Amino acid sequence: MQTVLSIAVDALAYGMVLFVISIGLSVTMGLMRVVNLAHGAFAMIGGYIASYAARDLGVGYGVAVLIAVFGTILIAIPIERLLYRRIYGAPELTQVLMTIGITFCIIGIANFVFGPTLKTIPLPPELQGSINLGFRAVATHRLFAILCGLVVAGALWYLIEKTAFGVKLRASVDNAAMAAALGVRTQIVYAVSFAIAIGLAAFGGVVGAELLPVEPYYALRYMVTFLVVVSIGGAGSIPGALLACLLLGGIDTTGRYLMPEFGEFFFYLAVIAIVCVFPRGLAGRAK
Amino acid sequence: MTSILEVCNLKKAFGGLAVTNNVSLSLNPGDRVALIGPNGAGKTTFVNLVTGNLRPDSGMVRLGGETITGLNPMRRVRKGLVRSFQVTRLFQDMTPAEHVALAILQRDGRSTQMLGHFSHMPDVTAETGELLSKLGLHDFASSKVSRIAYGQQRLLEIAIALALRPKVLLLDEPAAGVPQSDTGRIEQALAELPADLAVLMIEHDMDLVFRFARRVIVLAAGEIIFDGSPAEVTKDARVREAYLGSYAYVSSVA
Amino acid sequence: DTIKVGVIGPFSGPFALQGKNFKAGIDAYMAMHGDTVGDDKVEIIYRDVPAPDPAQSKALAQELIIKEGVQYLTGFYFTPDAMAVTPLLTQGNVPMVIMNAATSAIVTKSPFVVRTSFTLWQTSTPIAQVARDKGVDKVMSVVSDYGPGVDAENAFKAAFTAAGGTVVEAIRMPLSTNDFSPIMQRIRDSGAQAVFAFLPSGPTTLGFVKAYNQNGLKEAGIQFFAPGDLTQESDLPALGDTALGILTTFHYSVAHDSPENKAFVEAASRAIGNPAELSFPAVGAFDGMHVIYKMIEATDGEQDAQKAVDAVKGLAWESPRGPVEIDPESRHITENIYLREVAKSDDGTYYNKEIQTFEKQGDPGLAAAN
Amino acid sequence: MAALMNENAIAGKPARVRLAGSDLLGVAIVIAAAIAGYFLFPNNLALLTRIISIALLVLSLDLVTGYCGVATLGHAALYGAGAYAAGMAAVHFGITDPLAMMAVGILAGTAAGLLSGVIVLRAHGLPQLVLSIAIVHLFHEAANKASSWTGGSDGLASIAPDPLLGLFEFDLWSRTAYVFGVVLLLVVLIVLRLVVRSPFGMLCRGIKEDPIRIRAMGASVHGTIMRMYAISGAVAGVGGALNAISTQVVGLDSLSFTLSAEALVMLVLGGTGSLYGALIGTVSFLWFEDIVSAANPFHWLTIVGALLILVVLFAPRGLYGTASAFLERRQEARR
Amino acid sequence: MSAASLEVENLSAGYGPMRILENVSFSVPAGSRLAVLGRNGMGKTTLLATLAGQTRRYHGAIRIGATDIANLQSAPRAHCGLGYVPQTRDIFPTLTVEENLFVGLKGRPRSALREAYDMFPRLFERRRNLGSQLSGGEQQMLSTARTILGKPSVLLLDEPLEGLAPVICEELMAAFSELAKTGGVTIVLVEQRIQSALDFADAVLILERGRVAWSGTSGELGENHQTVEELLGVGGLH
Ligand SMILES: Nc1ncnc2c1ncn2[C@@H]1O[C@H](COP(=O)(O)OP(=O)(O)OP(=O)(O)O)[C@@H](O)[C@H]1O
Ligand SMILES: Nc1ncnc2c1ncn2[C@@H]1O[C@H](COP(=O)(O)OP(=O)(O)OP(=O)(O)O)[C@@H](O)[C@H]1O
Ligand SMILES: [Mg+2]
Ligand SMILES: [Mg+2]
Repeated sequence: MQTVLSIAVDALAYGMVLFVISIGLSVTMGLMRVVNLAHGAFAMIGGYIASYAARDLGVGYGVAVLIAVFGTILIAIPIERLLYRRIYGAPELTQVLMTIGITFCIIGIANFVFGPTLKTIPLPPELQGSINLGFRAVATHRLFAILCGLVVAGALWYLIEKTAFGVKLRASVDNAAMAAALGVRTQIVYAVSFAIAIGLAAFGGVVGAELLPVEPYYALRYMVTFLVVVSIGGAGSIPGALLACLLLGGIDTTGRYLMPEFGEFFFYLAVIAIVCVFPRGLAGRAK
Repeated sequence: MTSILEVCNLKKAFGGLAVTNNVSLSLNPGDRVALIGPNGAGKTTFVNLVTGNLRPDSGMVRLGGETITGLNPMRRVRKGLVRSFQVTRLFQDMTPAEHVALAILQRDGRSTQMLGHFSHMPDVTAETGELLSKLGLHDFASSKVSRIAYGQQRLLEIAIALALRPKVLLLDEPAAGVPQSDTGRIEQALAELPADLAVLMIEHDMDLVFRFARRVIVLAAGEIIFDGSPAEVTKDARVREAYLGSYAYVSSVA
Repeated sequence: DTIKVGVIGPFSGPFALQGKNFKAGIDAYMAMHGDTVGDDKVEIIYRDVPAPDPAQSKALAQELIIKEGVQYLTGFYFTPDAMAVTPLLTQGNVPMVIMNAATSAIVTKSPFVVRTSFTLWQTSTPIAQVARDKGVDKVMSVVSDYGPGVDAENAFKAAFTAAGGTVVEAIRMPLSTNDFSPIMQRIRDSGAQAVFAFLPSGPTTLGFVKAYNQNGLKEAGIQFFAPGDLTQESDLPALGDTALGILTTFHYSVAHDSPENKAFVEAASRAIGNPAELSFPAVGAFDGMHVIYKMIEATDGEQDAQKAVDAVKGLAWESPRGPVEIDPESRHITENIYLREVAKSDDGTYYNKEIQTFEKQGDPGLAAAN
Repeated sequence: MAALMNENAIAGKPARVRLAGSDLLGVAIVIAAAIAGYFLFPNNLALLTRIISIALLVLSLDLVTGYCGVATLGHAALYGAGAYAAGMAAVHFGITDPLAMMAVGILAGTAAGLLSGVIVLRAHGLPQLVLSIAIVHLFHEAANKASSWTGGSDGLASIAPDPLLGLFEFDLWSRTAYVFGVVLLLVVLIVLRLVVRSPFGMLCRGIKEDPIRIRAMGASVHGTIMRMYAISGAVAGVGGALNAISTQVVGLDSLSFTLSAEALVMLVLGGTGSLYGALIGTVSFLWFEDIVSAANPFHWLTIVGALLILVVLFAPRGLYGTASAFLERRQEARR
Repeated sequence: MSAASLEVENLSAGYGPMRILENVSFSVPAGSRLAVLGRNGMGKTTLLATLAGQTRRYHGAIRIGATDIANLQSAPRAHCGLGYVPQTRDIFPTLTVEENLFVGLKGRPRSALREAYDMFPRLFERRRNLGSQLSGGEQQMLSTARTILGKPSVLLLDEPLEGLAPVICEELMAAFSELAKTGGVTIVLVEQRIQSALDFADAVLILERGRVAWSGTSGELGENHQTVEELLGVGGLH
């Protein structure tokens, strides 16, 4: 029993961290229909900025998070205007090529500027250490990540499903020309959603840095993880992504506990099984 | 005469909405039937159920005496049950000639042949040319579909269906988007169909319906409310109210 | 004449840090000893294999030999990359000096292979004795599931069992593991008094060490033993306090106290730019260059692989890591292995403090394989 | 008479000549390039052989992605299967004749292709992509685990192929390997040209655009794609076996996600849906990579990234795709 | 929106390098109705799409009232009072019916959705369904309703009767007439059924290969059987 509980706690924590980091990608992929393989690169930029702010400028954790989110958005704006704007609505493979190119460039630049070593983001005292749940200890920052995940999920769901902006965004994605003909300023809608997605990436990069540490290769190292999580959930679906993260987190954690040597098999077999049962992802948007 | 297509008690509901509600009908070889009815009455759904693109909740479909309810769309096509689409589904990067040739090759079971090119197969090119000419698409035979107007694409849809040499042909609004000047071509193509082919056509263009059909079926809210001759249908009060409006009046004075 | 030396290593991609250390070691050596040997000028040509890719490595080696006309091949961070090149050596008449790749068997693949780094067997064997000395009877072994991990596990198991302990459980985790909490739980449940771990340096090490602390294993008194890859100097700033007290055995600590090392660290730090990035591959490269210089000397700049290799068999010198010697039999380096503990210096930086020396360690791996 | 004219216009007499002509031209260019490569870069034949081997992988990927519209990031599974099968045949079963190793590679590639096909066809779009990723990871893990057979992460070494046809040694300069590779590539290319122009190829292109339409024509989408996957597997198997024979080592990288992704990048770079695009993409990517990584082994990734971005901006349909579209438009304008 | 005329001068446009429209000029006074006729592929859709800002325009002026909108993009044109119902309907497939309509509101209060539902009760029944789940005719209704909700002063209709039941067609034509007469909306209608078009419009424009081949009042065209025969390929109107 204790083991089960313990696994459950680990799974929840791991799943939520995955969620926080990859949900921005769900927005770009599912709602903007851009296969943004550079998502991890932006998360990494967020991590670097936060690390720099907290370590070298000595600001507090909260401020560092804010600087990271807005700093990353600021960096992303010209990239959106010059590059991403050209691939909205382009074939997926073209998007793959462009965003991989962007990822390579960002990796190279990060390597050059920050060097190849790991960068950490010092946690505030409140988030350091562990909390004892009685049957075991859990790192405080993981509970914090769980909380962040829930808040982000709720806010994003509301924004996309319930607000006028959300409707316009989804309309623009379905058919940009028609949305424009109906008076939707699609470029602005796209730019704003892109900024939101990038902000989320940066936020995830910072909050998740304890688990996925920041280094130049971050951008590619976790690309598959993000892609898998988002696609299994059904791109564009917030509840789907949440469910997928918890499910995959659970499978991964259980697999690693029960038979770590076959962890990878476990995980990918489960992925295949899930996709076979839900070929559009857990909560895929109908086309 | 034994019926070629038989549909018994077909039912389909989306959520709570019964879109096809216990529909039964049968077509005989050589039939020319128009299926009309208000928007959202379930006509397209009916066709989808018959062709296997949708799974019925209950009911049965028989083709030439053989039950095909469990077959997938592909197998039904191979057995001679062919449809056209209400909204064109064409390959934007291919030419009309390629579309038709592909259909012909598939019909003859040669589409998985891995050698040769259709342009080197005289029988295929001849038949392709003939079909395209019949539908007035000859001039566009080798332009990409993305470059030809919608009306022409509609004609191509029909050409593909015909190339498959069906036993039963289900046409979903074949004339939608085809200008009046060209509906003649469709009519002509339909008129030249083999006499033993059964055709069921969904259409909102009443002029076409009345020129084409020898039997009219009216579907409303998922149920057949009328099945009879074209002459009678204009007189049916329910049909007039639900669907035809003043059309019946206009055409009877015209 | 110009003598060209081809270096194959990971200079970009996930292991760029290690490649950077290669270059730092080479640059340091050449800064200290000049770029000429006798009348010959030494020129270094770098080729990048970002991740293990034997085909690419072989193609590059071939290009270096045939097109660039290199007389020496060196570098090689990964075992498969080195293995792929060994068949070329005889035909190309080129010796190969391995600066890192740590699987024992490589030296047997060609008589022209010399290694100046270490093997996992070499570094993981002594820690078993250390664990026994600390009174540990039951250990759980946790390694990454790839060549070096498997070597580390086997070496430790062999030595620990030989010393009378039991390895209660040995698990191999996929390289891609990010979340180590479940593993920590496993370790707790196994009832072991200590954990022996091997992971490649970088993000996974950080995650593992953090998980060890945060899941309360440290508090529970479960000790942590590992070969030195786990506390590689370049990772120490990120590991921070969590690494304090971890015991590792390794052939080199940047903090090794000797004049040779002081000079090396100074030169290598200058070469690498950021001293915090300096770690063990640099010393492998530094000594590798030493061997190559000796080879050039012995052959007088002529291309003669046999003569070159023969000349360094039994070569002994004082390396920054301590006294070393090329074993004439295996052509692998014999060196001291040190027990180290992660400590915090007065200026707040972390370092590997050497607390015990196991002298003149050869490679037990080759013997184990036979 | 009218019927005859029709026929000509459809079949397009000039078009027919042009097609056949362009095919001959294409093959001739490949041969010329291969010969030029041999004499211009005699010291780089290992690299060129590697390019050919990867080109076979990219061609094979083009078959399913470019012609059938199957999104996959796991195609290296097929390539690696070919490489490992050929390698293991040599190391464990003493099958060291290069042609026999090649045959083993082709068989294994085909088998891996069929297996991947069965799994990948269970979904579409992104989930399909994920399935393919899962497959390549499973293959990778399996090869890692079965280290007594595959050498695990140390790689399968000591593959020692016999001289080709009993005459030509695989030498340091890779001359034999290169010529062997060129011949294989040409054979594969000619066969594939025939296949993609055939009715079967047309069917595949149709599937790529609209599978529902194809079903409504009575053709089997799955059956067709499975066939293509088998062919694709065979081609990838050729590439993998060539890799095993020429480098004499097989590493886990040949079964990796990275290689799969790189192959996709090369394909898109060249242009999907035309075999020449695959060739041009591979050659230009690997050649460019070789040059910049030699020029600056430390920061070349940035330059490659920039190249990819530039290609998307200025040649959105890939190098070959954009060039041929441009030529087509010029031709149209002239008419 | 107040009433506004539509004036087009020397408009040339096409797709990429493919020129389809050549020097098209016409004007529609505020509140009046123009029918655009022509055979298949003659450029009717291209004309409307160009007015709506969706194809490439080479040169020419487009004025709504006194404002030249030719250099504006689609969205600002919509805000200048242009409403466009495309031939392909262009429903947002992943949005519900209600959300589809919402996009057309152009900032009007949500309560205005009632207008659409009053016009097409069928849409009200299906308001929670996704756009992709609608029947062909329902999509047509939705497309028209969505544009009308934005209260355009110039309305471009590309075969709006396509796929609709005869009863609905009648009602819809009546509704369009009503919009023009009482709302002062200027309407440009592309329609295949010539008779319906003539009954509805004040003026007619016939396109032939992208050029204006004939223009005049619908009365004139009704008399002129030869032109109809020649340009539209249809004999005997009733
Ligand atoms: N997948 C679905 N989910 C929910 N409702 C659906 C679905 N498909 C169709 N419907 C509904 O079923 C009804 C019948 O649709 P169908 O397409 O059969 O109508 P139709 O008779 O062809 O109409 P039209 O003449 O307008 O084409 C419509 O109201 C439609 O909204
Ligand atoms: N996207 C496109 N790209 C290139 N050419 C096109 C495109 N769309 C249409 N065309 C061409 O433009 C011409 C005019 O087409 P358009 O759709 O405007 O005709 P239309 O008069 O509306 O015809 P219909 O009665 O069929 O609706 C046609 O010859 C067509 O081939
Ligand atoms: Mg319908
Ligand atoms: Mg049109």
